[in-house]
Amino acid sequence: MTLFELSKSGRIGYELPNNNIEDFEIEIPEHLLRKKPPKLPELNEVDIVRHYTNLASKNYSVDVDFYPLGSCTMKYNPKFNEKMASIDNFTLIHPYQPVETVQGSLSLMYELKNMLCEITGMDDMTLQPAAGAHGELTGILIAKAYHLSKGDTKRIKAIVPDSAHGTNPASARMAGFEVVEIKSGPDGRVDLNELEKALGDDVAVLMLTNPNTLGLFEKDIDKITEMVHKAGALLYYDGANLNALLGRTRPGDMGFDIVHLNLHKTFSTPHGMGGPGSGPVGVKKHLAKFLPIPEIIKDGDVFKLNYNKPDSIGMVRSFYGNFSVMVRAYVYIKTMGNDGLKKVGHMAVLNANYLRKKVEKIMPIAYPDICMHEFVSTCENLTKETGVKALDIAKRLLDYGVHAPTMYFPLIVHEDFMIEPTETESKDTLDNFAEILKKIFEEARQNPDLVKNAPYNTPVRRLDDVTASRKPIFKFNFKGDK
Amino acid sequence: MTLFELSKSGRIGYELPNNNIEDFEIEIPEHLLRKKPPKLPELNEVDIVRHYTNLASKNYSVDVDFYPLGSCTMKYNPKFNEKMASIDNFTLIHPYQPVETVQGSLSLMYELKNMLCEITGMDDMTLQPAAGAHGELTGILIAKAYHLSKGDTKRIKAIVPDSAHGTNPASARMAGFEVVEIKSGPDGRVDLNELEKALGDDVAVLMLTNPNTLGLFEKDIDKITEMVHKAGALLYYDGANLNALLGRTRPGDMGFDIVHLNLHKTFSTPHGMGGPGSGPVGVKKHLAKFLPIPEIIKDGDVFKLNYNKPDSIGMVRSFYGNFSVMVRAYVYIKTMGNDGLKKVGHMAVLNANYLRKKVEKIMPIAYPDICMHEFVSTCENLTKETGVKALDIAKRLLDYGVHAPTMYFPLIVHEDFMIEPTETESKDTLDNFAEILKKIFEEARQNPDLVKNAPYNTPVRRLDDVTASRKPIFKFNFKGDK
Amino acid sequence: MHRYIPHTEEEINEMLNEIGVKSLEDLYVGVPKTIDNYNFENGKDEFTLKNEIIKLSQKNKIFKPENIFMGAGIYFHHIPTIVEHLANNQRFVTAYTPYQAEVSQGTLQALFEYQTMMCELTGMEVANSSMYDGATALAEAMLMAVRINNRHKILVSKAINPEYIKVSKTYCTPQNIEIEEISWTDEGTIDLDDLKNKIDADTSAVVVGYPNFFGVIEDLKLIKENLPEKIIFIVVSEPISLALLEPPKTFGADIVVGEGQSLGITPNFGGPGIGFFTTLEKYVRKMPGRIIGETKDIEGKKGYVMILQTREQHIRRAKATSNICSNHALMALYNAIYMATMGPQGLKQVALMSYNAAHYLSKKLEEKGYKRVFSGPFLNEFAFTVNEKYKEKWHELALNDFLGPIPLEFIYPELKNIALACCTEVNTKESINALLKNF
Amino acid sequence: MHRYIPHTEEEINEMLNEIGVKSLEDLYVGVPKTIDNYNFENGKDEFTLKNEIIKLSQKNKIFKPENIFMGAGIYFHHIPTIVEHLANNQRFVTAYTPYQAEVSQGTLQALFEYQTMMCELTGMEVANSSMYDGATALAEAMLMAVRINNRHKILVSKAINPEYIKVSKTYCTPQNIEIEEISWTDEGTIDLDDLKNKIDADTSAVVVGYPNFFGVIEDLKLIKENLPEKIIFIVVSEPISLALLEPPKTFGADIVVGEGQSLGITPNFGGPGIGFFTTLEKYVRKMPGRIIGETKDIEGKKGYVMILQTREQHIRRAKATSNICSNHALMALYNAIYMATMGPQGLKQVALMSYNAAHYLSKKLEEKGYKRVFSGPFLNEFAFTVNEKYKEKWHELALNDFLGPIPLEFIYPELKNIALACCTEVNTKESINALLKNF
Ligand SMILES: Cc1ncc(COP(=O)(O)O)c(C=O)c1O
Ligand SMILES: Cc1ncc(COP(=O)(O)O)c(C=O)c1O
Repeated sequence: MTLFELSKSGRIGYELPNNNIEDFEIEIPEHLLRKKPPKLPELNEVDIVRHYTNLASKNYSVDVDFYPLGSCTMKYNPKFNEKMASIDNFTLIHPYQPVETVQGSLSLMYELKNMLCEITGMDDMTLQPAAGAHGELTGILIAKAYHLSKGDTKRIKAIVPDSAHGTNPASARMAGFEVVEIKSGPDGRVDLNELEKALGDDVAVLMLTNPNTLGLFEKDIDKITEMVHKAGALLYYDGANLNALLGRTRPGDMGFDIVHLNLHKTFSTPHGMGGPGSGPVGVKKHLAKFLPIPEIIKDGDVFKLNYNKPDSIGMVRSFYGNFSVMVRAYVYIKTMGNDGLKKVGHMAVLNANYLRKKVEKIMPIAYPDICMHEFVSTCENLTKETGVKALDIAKRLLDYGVHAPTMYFPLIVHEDFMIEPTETESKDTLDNFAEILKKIFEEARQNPDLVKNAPYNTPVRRLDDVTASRKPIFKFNFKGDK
Repeated sequence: MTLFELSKSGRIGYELPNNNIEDFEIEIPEHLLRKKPPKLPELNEVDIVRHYTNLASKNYSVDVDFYPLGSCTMKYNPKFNEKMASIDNFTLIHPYQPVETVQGSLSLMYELKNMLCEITGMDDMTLQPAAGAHGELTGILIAKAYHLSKGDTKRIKAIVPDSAHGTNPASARMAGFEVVEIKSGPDGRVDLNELEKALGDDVAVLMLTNPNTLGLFEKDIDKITEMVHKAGALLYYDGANLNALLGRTRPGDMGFDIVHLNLHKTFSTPHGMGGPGSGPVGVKKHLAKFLPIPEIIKDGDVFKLNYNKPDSIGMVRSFYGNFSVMVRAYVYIKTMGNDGLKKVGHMAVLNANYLRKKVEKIMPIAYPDICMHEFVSTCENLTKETGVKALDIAKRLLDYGVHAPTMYFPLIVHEDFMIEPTETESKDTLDNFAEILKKIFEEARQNPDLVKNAPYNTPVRRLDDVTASRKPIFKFNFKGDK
Repeated sequence: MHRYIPHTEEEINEMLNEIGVKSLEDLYVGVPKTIDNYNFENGKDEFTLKNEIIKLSQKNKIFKPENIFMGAGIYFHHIPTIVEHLANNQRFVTAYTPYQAEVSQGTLQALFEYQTMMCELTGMEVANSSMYDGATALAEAMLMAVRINNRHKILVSKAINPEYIKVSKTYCTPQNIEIEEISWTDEGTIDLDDLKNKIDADTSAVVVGYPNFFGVIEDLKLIKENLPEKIIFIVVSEPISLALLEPPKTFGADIVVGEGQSLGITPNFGGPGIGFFTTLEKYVRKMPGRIIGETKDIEGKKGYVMILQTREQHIRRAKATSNICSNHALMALYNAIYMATMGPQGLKQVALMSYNAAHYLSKKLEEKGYKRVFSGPFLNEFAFTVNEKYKEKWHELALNDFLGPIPLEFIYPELKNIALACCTEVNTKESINALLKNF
Repeated sequence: MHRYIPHTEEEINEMLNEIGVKSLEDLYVGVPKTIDNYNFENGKDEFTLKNEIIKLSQKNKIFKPENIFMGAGIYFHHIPTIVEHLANNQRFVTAYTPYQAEVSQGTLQALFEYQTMMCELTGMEVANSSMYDGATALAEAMLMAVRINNRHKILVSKAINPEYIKVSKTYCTPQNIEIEEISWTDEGTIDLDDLKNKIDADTSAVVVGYPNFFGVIEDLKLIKENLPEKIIFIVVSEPISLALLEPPKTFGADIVVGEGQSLGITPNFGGPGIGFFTTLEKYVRKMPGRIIGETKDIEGKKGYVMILQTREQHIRRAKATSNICSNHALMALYNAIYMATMGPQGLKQVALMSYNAAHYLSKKLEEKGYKRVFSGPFLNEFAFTVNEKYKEKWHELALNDFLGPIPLEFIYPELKNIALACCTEVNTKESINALLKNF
């Protein structure tokens, strides 16, 4: 049932304080005054509590079980971070408060920025972007500003490998670039010849994810850096997969000029059903002046906001970013520390390789190589043999109580699963997942329809998303509405 | 899976601070030092989070849906109360702190006590008892002390109606009384003749629940009071059903000498899977000196604990009672206030009578009279007709997503349901419950086995509690244990 | 051993064995080792860290809600306890984007209900399930307008939130979309003459606030009457005010966007809040962001899924309507629970109480000789003249536990000696009187 | 209309109609109307009340955990965040006693696991799923002893928590069970001669602390050796100490009870904590309180139910083993989550750190000339002599943010100029040194 069906005219769920102020005449022109109240539901507190308690139970989440969604780094979200982020002295702060009353927040952001610079090997950073894609846009705008600042107006292209996440080309496009997609080599990595062909004095930036979305490290990164820089372009690092490199190497050390991070991946802040996240952008020294305003600076012992950056690309969102998300990431980094973060990277890679070995016995790995934090496998053979597709297997996994991996991405592999276990999962969990997968493959061979009609044990059976998009229903249809 | 099966040797879920203190030699005699560590589970934080998240999902609760458990007053437990009760300044207080550092707690308790006195019409009160039964014991000990203080040693009996809750006779017994059970009259109320017969100079107290466990008001209460007092005995009020009388009358006004309350019923504090509750005991002036120590007194503007009560029955538990539960009840009373509490009583009675009318169409009401906050119905006819018992219907209710009412209590009705909707449930909820009940009765007639084998949609199917008690398994059986 | 990482030494060895390598090092073939240690401390335990972080947080100062008279885009309203209580359910919080709809009905239904309520408030036909904030929602609205009519100039009332204009410029400039600002009148409303002058054949959209940044209620009817056909009418609104104001749809708005923080979200030092985005069905395929739609499962049971994903970056890549991927779904849940709790009456009462409080403050200030800067009708925010010293006074006020009206010079350097006051339902007569003692 | 009461006027009328009465008044046939109004205020909204209650709470003073040196039955240990986080799940909190086992497996399994862990800690064979507190657990243990051997005298070490003795007397006296106290020796342990003297044919049980109220570790082996057969050996223990101490079962304890607050529960001004109760299988039918057992459903799937209910009041009524009905189940959940989080190593580390801190404090006090009162081995609490002024000093310490060792005179009027100090793992060397400056 929806809130709207539960609603009963006259029921209330709130009570407001009495401000002891008389009613003033409403001096708003009649035609601007609302005639029909919005059809918000009218509910008692208990109705609302039950509605959302029951909705929550219909959700799979990291706190329920394994969530091996490749590229999303669904690691455990520590509750301690949640608790710290909910401290009143953090949440009840207006962004325009006098600067002397927000030193706690500014200090935290300043320190977080520095720690993230250290982790990425970059020189300066903005915390303003609200998500990974937002960080990409910010980073690419910086690249654009950089070239324009040198009077170089002909660099209208951004190169993106075909294995890249969709946000990469989309962000480059939003920044006004023409997107050049280059084909990956047979080893799943950047094909240096293709890159060479694409590079030229009209190229502003190469956007790279390293390890890439196949979970493979770009071994030729030094060469790539050299080529890109030689061509006068900048190298952009999509940090979605940074987890793999913690404690080993840093984008800055590999020669990247611009980096975005996903605090909601690598730094354990929860995904919140799809957000809010936080997508800080780090740059090398020569690009620092292009970072968004305001920047947080330390003046003696005092933290300040500096809006005076004439070369800045401007603001990419209001205020300073998703502060509450930053608190979580800050607490996480402090909790893990130098020793812990190193361990994170190593165990993430260990887990992925271990699971790769297990999955390999069930279906082929798209690029059978030692992987980093994730790997991509494909059930194409099974599909040909039985008609059972990756989607069907995904749905059947739900029946067994685990979340499905990412599917149909990267686009260069067919009927694929992108599997990222993260470091917070135990060997038992991985073993169990492989067992289930194996069982489903057996089912697919013995009784393909069983798998094709999955799921069975979920709050709803398989949903019709084709009709949903063809004849879209965008909102609740109140009786009496046409 | 249990925690113990999830456990992996060497895994940890904690980290402790460093207190910078050197290791001292353990000066405990060798034979008193533990040899084998306790087999507590060894888990990572995420394991624990998932374990309890999934366990919680297997629980029905007030926040999930309707919980018409008669005699238990399963009303909505406001979240605001929870929030207030969790304020650090309430929870992080040691009971032995200097009294000047606990004025907040003492002041709250003092005010709560006064409000409860006002609600019950009593003169003084203790907040020390931890639950209803604990309050009963306290109250009955006060009755005992009262008689003994008058040198009256022959009052060795406590009278309890046969409709009483099991705790009544059990508490009386614990206080050293001989329990005399009197049969209810044909109208489900105290039979004055039976009472007359039982009364005598060996009777210390009559324990009464009013409205009684059939949801019926003891209309002859004035007469009863007179008889009991005339016989030199005291009148004890089991406050489990006080909800019904809010805004209408008070046990004190009816002549009761001693009252216990269940803050976890009438005053909305959650039941916590069976506790903690709180069972304050109020008395009339002449009994105040027998109340447990310490009492909270106000001396000018300062609140103090007074242990100097020579006639007190002593302490019934350590410290001052379940303070966190008191905070919730305090916040509830403040939230409802005079106007709100009156409404609570009225709507509780309205709901019960409305649902009674609906249920009446499905099965007989044991004592078909206007009821107070609850009523008792019986499916005895259906059982005779189909073999389907109250228990079966209860289990089938679970399949339809509502909790079963109390069953097989009071003992004087067979195959019965004691149904208490409380005031926080809406007409829709009651209508829906009646619909479901009707459907189950139809099912029972058409396909009794369907109902007898219920439930089907619950985390487990019907459990074998007979074997469980016959061959009890008290704890997890670790491999290697015998 | 770490409480967030389960691996025992024994397991690590077993796993390396299974992989067929000798050491963790062997997993890094071709990956340069460029760091040994980060230059920060090792990890800390909860107890120690908690002390540190609480100490840090105490370097912030929080104000009693009744003593806060600052709005300017972020508002202190009363948030019923159940909003955070329910939204903090970790089965919402630790879920990802609902890619597997069958195990995400909680997320999907909650967002579908959110969309419905945003449509009800704005009067519009479609809402997406969130944007990052009000500013990026507006920027995306502009890009959408350009997609619709393929013109490249946007006229923006200068009286909307200046941060929104800044962000819009960051988004639009790289795509060669020109943003031109329209000045305000003495009433604090958009200057219609200026607007008419600037409209030309390449004008894609016109943006106004409702109420605008100064709290003034623009006459959307009048503005719309002055817009040639095909121009996309974008309204930036504040959702609580829509409980009192006629929805923009009535006046022909094409896109209504804004910041949803006031609907049950704490200020959070500016983020996360949420951007809401609503429009007309005919434009839906040009719309950015995720949309949840109703559908059925194979047994005919109602359910919800993400729809029209072909607009989105993971499918459309460079041709997507936007690059947005992660959005602010959890904040939409806060909004939804807040709206469900307040209902139509509650929301209206909030708006009215805020109105009354602001008008009481304004009246009292006028009695003391302070002047309102704009004469147009206002809801719960208004600008008034202050003297030169107010900028310092404002800091003093903070020492005295008041978050006073903000000196507008911080935001519009050209607006000297003007402060913007804000009241909500939590300001009382007493707190207003106490504030007034400082004026 | 009220946010906790759903009825609209219209519904009330519909419902009265269905019942067949005209007014609410008609539902109160025969129920006297004796009040019109309670003499307190009408209800208040959340915002107003929250302010009031926070203000009230601030009349309490909380201390930094590291500055707390008071135990005496209630302890400040570090509580990992997940304990409260998980136990506050409202699907636990708002559930009742698991009468419908099929929809209460969360409760039942959690309690079954709790029982298992309490058995592990104490070494005993059965644990119930909770009592109100340590004191009532002991009182019930005495009643149980009497049920077992039908004798009527209980000998109690005077060195156990005095509140427990008081409560036990309240419980036992009405049943004509005599409680006699056994004095302590200079070591702070039970006086075996006194004990032996007092044991007679009507002695039902002997009760000792392990560690006792003064923190001294009694030699259970020695005591047991002095107990004639049939006497029930009751040990009152502190669960965290059992991570370090040999479980009482080893020494022949028949019943082990105590307060479980130290296992993950905040002090709560003394309540709720939880009483734990463990014994041997052979006595289980004499045991009070609820017990959860493992079983199977009709499909053979493992599950949990309440067992041996025929001992309980709702079935046995006057003949029940106890009147206890509601218990402290939710606190058992706190205990369980805490133990699951700490594990065997963590719990031991807590005990050791507490040991070290207390011994450090004791050593330093001795260096300053203070004397320990008892010479027996202690764990994390110890009594030491103070001067006359300490009672006032203790209040001063509170002003200086220290909750100092408690003057024992408050508890044992006969123990003048003695204080009881307590350390846990959260006291640091720095905080101890800071405390010492006051001595
Ligand atoms: C490789 C990669 N890049 C970028 C993104 C976009 O990040 P966000 O969703 O935070 O905008 C993602 C998200 O899944 C990703 O996997
Ligand atoms: C009528 C009645 N009396 C007493 C009690 C005992 O209360 P408690 O469970 O709090 O001990 C109950 C509990 O169900 C009850 O219903």
